[in-house]
Amino acid sequence: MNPIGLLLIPLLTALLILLAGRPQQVRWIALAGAVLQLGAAILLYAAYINGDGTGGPMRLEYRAEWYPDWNIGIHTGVDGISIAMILLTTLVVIAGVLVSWKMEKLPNTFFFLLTLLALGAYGFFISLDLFSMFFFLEIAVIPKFLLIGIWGSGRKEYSANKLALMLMGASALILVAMMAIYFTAPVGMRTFDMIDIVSTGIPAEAQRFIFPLMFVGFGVFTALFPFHTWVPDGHSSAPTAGSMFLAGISMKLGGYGCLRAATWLMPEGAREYGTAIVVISAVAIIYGAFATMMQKDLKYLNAYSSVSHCGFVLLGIGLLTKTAITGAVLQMVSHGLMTALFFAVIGMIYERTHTRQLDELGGLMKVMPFVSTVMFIAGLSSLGLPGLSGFVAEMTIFVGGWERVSPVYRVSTILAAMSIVVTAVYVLRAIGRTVMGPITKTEYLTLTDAGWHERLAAIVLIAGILAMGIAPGWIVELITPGAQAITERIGSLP
Amino acid sequence: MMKGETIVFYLLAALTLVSAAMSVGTRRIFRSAVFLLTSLIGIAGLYFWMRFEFAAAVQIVVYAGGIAVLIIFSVFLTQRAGDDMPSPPSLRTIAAAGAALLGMGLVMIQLVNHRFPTPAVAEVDRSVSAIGRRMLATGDDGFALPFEVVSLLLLAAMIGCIVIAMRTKPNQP
Amino acid sequence: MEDIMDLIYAMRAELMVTAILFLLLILKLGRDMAHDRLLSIVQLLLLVSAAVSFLPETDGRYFGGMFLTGGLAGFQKGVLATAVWLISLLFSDWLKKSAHMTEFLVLMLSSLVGMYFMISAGHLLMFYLSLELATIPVAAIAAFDLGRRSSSEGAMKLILSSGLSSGVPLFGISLMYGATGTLEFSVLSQRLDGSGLQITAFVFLLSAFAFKLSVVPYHLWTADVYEGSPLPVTAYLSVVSKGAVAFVFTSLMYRIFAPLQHIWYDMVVVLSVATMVVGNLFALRQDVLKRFLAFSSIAQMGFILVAVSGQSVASVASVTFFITVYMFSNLAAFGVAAVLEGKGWQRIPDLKGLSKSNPILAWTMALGLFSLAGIPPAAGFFGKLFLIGAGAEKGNWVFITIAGLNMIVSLFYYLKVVRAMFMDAPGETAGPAYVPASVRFGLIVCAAGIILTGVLPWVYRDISSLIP
Amino acid sequence: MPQTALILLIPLLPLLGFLILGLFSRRISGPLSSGIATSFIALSAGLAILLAHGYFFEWGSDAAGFRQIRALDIPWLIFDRDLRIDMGALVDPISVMMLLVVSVVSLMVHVYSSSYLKGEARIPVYYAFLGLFTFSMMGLVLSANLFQIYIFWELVGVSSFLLIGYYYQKPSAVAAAKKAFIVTRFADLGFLIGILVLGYEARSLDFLTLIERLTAVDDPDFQALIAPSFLGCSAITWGLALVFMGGMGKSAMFPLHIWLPDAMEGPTPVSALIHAATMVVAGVFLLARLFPVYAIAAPDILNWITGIGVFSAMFAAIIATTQTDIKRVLAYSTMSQIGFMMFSLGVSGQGGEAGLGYMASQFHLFTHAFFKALLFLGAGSVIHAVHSNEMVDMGGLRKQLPVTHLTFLIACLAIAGIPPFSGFFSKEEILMAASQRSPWVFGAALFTSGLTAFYMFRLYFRIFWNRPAGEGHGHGEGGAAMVLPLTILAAATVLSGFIPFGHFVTSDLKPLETHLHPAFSIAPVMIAVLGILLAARFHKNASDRAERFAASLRGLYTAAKHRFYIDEVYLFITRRILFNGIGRPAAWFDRQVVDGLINGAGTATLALSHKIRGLQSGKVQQYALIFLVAVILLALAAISRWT
Amino acid sequence: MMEPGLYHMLFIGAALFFIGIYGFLTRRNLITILMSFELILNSVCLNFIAFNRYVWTDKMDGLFFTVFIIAIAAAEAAVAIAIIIHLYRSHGSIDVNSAENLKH
Repeated sequence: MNPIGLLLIPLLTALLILLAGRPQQVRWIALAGAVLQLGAAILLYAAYINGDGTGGPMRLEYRAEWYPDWNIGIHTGVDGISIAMILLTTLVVIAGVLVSWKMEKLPNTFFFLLTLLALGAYGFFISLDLFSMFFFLEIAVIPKFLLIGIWGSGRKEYSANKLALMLMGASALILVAMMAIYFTAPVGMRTFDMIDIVSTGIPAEAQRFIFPLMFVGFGVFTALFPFHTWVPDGHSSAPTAGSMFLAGISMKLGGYGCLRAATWLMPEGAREYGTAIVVISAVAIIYGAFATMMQKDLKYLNAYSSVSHCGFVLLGIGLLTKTAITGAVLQMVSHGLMTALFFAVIGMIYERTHTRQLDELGGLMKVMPFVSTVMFIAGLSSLGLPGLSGFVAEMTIFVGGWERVSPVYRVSTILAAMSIVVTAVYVLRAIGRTVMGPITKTEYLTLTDAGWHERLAAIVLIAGILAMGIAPGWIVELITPGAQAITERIGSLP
Repeated sequence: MMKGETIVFYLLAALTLVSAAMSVGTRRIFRSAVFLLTSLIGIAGLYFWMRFEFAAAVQIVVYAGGIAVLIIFSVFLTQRAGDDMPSPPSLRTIAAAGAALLGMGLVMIQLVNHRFPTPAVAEVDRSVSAIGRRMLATGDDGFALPFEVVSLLLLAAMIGCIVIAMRTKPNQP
Repeated sequence: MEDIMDLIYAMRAELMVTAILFLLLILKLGRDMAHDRLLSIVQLLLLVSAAVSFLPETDGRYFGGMFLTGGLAGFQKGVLATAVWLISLLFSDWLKKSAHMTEFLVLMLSSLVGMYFMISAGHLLMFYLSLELATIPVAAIAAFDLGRRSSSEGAMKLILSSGLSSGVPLFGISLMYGATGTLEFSVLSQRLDGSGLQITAFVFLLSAFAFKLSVVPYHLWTADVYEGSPLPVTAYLSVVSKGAVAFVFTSLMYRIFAPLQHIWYDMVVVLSVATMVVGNLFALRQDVLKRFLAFSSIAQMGFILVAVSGQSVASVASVTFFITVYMFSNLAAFGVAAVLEGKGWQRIPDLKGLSKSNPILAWTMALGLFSLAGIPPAAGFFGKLFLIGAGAEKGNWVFITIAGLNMIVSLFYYLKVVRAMFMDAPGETAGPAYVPASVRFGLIVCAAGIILTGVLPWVYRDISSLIP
Repeated sequence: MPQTALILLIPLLPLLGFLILGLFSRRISGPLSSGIATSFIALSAGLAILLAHGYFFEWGSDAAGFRQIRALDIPWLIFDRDLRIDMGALVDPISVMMLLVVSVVSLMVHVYSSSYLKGEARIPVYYAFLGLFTFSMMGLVLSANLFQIYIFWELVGVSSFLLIGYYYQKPSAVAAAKKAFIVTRFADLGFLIGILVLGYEARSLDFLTLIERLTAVDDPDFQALIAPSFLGCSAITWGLALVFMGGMGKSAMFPLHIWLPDAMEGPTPVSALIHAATMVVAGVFLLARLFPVYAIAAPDILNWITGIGVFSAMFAAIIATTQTDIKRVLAYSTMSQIGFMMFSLGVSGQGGEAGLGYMASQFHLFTHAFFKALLFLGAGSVIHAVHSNEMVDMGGLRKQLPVTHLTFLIACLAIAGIPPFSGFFSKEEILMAASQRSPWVFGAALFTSGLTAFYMFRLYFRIFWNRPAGEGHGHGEGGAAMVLPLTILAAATVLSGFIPFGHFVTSDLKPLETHLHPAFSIAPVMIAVLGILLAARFHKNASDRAERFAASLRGLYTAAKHRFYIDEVYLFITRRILFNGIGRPAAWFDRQVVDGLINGAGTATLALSHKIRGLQSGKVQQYALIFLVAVILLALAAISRWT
Repeated sequence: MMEPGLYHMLFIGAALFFIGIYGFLTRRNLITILMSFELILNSVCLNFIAFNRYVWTDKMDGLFFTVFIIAIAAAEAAVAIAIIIHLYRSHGSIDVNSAENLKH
């Protein structure tokens, strides 16, 4: 199976949405598209398992010319890491569509943008060419901007602006890095094709300055401290599905890029800056967790927790051991699922109570047992309860971190591990304030529990969380070869 | 011993530069126009002095006879002659003078430092008929194409002038 | 006979446009034809002429080297013709209502011919004449909003500024002539040795391009003139005029002034940075749509200079490609602005809620702006990337990073417009605007151009195959 | 292997119950759910008894002693070639013994709850949580892998959270649940890091391999392992200390005990199961599981464990004498008893006679489970009858609640260490082990057991004797479902002391012959009797003797009543330091400084844009001037650079 | 004094150019600005003729350039004057300061 096939489904879905007239049709089209995407992703997974590659971890490669003058090609292929990310994306897409089922404001445009965002993500994950990767990365930016700005709440324009500008600023760094990779190669060898770049290699001198550009560029997408401030504002202003996509998909683009375009391509750079990344991420993890503790708005709370959780992704990448990188990818998948779930729940609560303030909520368990239970599950996954996805990911990173013997790494790992306590504090605080305790307002007594589409959305995500949490073997097995290919390039570590 | 030719040159040079300076310096617009005219004529004289009679003739006919007169007419049209013009802001004057002097210095230094080759070849035929032939030639050193371009430009300018300067009722948006 | 046919083919673009121009004059003199029909005829003929311009062509040298042709020149003329055709479509409403439509078209077309000659110029005299031919008629039509005071102010500023901007380079040309003894580009190139006089002459000459391209600090006329002029003139200035000069400038810098490359590289870098930064900073504050587009186009020119600094085949190719994209993108924005001006909306706050009252217009405008901002899948993304790529070849990463960062600032103000259209509530006067069929067609062409030129690689491949 | 299926079924049955009740919680009525859950757990308990019987008497031992059987090995999460979590079941004496305890007590609690909670809402949810807890606890004791035990450790914690917070509308219950989870979570952080250290040093997470590698005294690498590396201790020592920290959290050792008294907010049967009999002894179990490593690789840690155990035991006992909430008294008593188990392990050595403390600790764990569960269930009956936890609302209930009274008395005698009740036997062994090790420990233990007798009988007299608090309020016994578990547990309390425990559970898996030393027993029993008499004097009848006595100890009494202000210290640390000192500044810093800088970049750009607006003055001649100056300057710069 | 030659002519040319520039920058009347502009063009013409006369005598490039410049000057002056007159009609003044509404 050619991975490009995966792009056709969202593309067709988007076109159909544009052509369709009535909102009722649109949401069914979007849902059908999303389900087909899941089907295609599963087929791709199967094809990957059975397929063989031309050496290296990549399989199902496909190449075509695009801009031959610049040596820009369409080069797609997948390894286990991409498959994992694609599977994550499909689940979040389905849940996002379902959560937005009752969208009343401009539903056609809304679902169109959602589909476009998904398209960008798929394209990004299957790209083996820096240029097309960048292309798809950027495609996903504007839908985010519009989703927040049009359907958002609160200071939506400010947030939309900030998000778009910071992400585009990050893209500018990526762009420069990309160009630098291209032009530091000798004439005739210049290419954006990552497989070719890997085989030729980038001069170590050049990596010294390209790596930080690339890493910081993608890092901003995944909330690299101190460029994470778009995360709380963006997530809190976005509509429910928007937040889910942002946290569940968009932030993963960054992590994946850090791994694929920075670490894989520039092992020497990664070695050089690994320690700095680890220290910054460890600080960000604990700092983000403490900042989360003080949040009063549920969405801000979850957004800040994303800063902390995505710190684990960067930490895992910076540690550069196979286990830690596997953990980083696991953490991406896990965080994508659970934070999407969390945002979905927050959306359900907000839709009913019209508030997200912890102080104003309380005792929802009584009126919305389903929603509350889902919130419990999301929270427990967030605090790394075994049996749910977060545990598997975090533990893998810790074990991988401990493999680095130097005290810097050990202290950073311990620092990161300390966040599990702080996480417990804020998760329980949020849950305790919203679903537990006495009901704060009498009008809450008449609220209804989740509808079928909301239930389905939650179940899809929870299924993912459980599938990863209860039986992590298959996904670890999926990811490890990719992680190994990256660490093999890095070589032995001090 | 100064040759007569040299004296004529210096007279022409003085005429040109002084009237040019007066033209940009005087507060009376009509005088300004007249000084411009004399300066243009001085330049025509310089052309004559360099034995570029055709250029001198064109200068007199088109410039002095056409453009300068056009300008003088428009002065009449827009200004009561004899009125003093307001003086420019002094800061701008100083800045402009400074910039002009700086530029002058720059250009002159570059010109003086440059070693121009001495002409090796004999001068070409500069008779009017030769000029005319060149003007309409299409091959090497022919200027037929520029000639056509300029004619198109003149046509366009004419059309533009007519539309703009034609008195219209201001009812267009 | 063979020769004549050859010449006619080589000059087909110029001849076609001149023919249209004279046809218009004759029709005007003859009988009073309805504007409607006349405009339709012109639109059709322009389309034909654009198509004809795109026909393949071999390198040729005519009129003793004054007129050069080549595949790239043909393509560039085709782009300009397409732009003028689109202008005639998008502004058909304005044109039809104008009392002087014929004259307007004649002047615009004569300016277009000037640009054609400029592209094909092989001689400084031809260059100068065509530059004037391209400029003076535009100054005239800038004053065509006869009843509007700012129109004449804009025209005055344009004619005076362009007077100076032709006088100074002219002086440079005279010095260049003195220093090299030739006016023919091919010979000139061989005689460049970087002496002080040549540098002086070159810098003086450079100012002509810098002025036309609105490179900071030669750009100051731009916004005032854009704002004052009638919208089609603004569109013309911003797309066709800039495009033509950019074509010529890039080619000249790449080919003719290559021997001075070490000298002008730094200049171009400094000017480019200044242009991007100042253009962006000014654009940030603008409220008036035309003025906003003026500053945004200034910033765009800064990016063109990035590519120029690369001085390679890729520079020429990427600039040509970018201008093609830029034409579609900018005209999409101008086309929407024209429709809105018909409702009296000229300021960005007037656009509030446009996505609700006129969704198609809002999306077209947004597409154009995204393309200008360089966001995929709009072709502007590819355009900007290739520009930056062409400049990056020199390995001046600080410069490239500055260019990259300026993309963010520019995004800020493009998004400001998008925000007004999509996120703000409509104002009181909001309501659907009337979009004439030809405008709609023009906008569709622009939108299609914006999407397809980038995603399909053929345009760029064609261009780069045309560069010797 | 039929045993594998058997072993698997024991934890999976409660899990099945959890899944069924959890998924269909709103479709199932309360009684039905209790029926389902009870039958599952009954089956499970039956199987556990079967297993215990089989293991201890049929197939579990060979000539060398009991075998440690790895019954199951499922690769679950592979970090690395060496470090991997393979889910397994490790069957050995302690796990079988724990399975038995957990399943039996859980069954009792299930049965008891069906009556105790009658009429409450969300009964299916309650049983689901109980099922989840039972499953997790069984998983914990069966764990064959250090990481696996951590997994179930966490699951146990969350079940505890859910059950404490069962009355979720009560803010105090929510707070208690949170506190329990967070405090133990903090301890688990240490546990986790300890796992990382031990796993890294041993290159394995599997218990058997890990223990083997870390106790291989003959291996040359072993010396390197125990060589001091960080702050004067070896990595192993650090790892073991951190693992013990996890145990301290779960087992409520000072200073991580503060959650346990608050956890009494949960339903009383839950307290009986989780916070008395099973979960809280997980720390003791963990220590026992890794005991060879402690004893061989880091004996110095054992001294610390002894110290903490003794201190906690005494500290809790002192507080228990002053509390008036009966469940809190029981909670502190639990803490105190676990302290006994802890220091018993601390004074133990590995193997043979030296392992007496180990055996004693496990024995006490076993007996304590029954009599403490019994105490809680009895307290539950009392509370059920008077609708209050406070002593002042009770008194003279012995007629009203005859069965409860009797069983409660048996339990009190057991915990006080009066022969022939089970507590006597196990505590005897502990004191014996302590006396062999250090007179100080022995003395403190003796004192504490005296206190134990005192506060337990204080409780007993205040509830069942003394002056009745009110007339006719409350009802009698709670019905057969409540009486039956009391009776069964009372029977267990009486009988379990006679089990020759040393034959089954020892540190080296070989039988250890223990003997009763009547002479040695005299002192402890006398002290216990003294405590009982003192309690009887103060509390049997209404009088102000107790108050007067307390007044004479004013400072100490007040401090003890306020639990020595440990809660306040924690409150200070969390509120002032964590929230106000770190959290708030972090949130502020992020919004104001980090975000401020990024916004500031935008604002500065806009400001700059305003600053330079004068450049565009509208004056065409100024434009021309700038144009000209630019040309000249550019030319000058280029010339000066290049000629 | 020297024999007048190339440099004399070039000096006059440059001087005229910068006098023109000075006038262009300082005069406030639009028509006088235009006059200064004519001076600029004339200086260029003088340069061309001088170079043609003293340095590059083999061809007539300078002469032709001059002729074409004069033609352009005529066209440009015509359009400029038309615009100025139009401006005079709409603004009632030909002071350059009267048309400064478009700015910033």
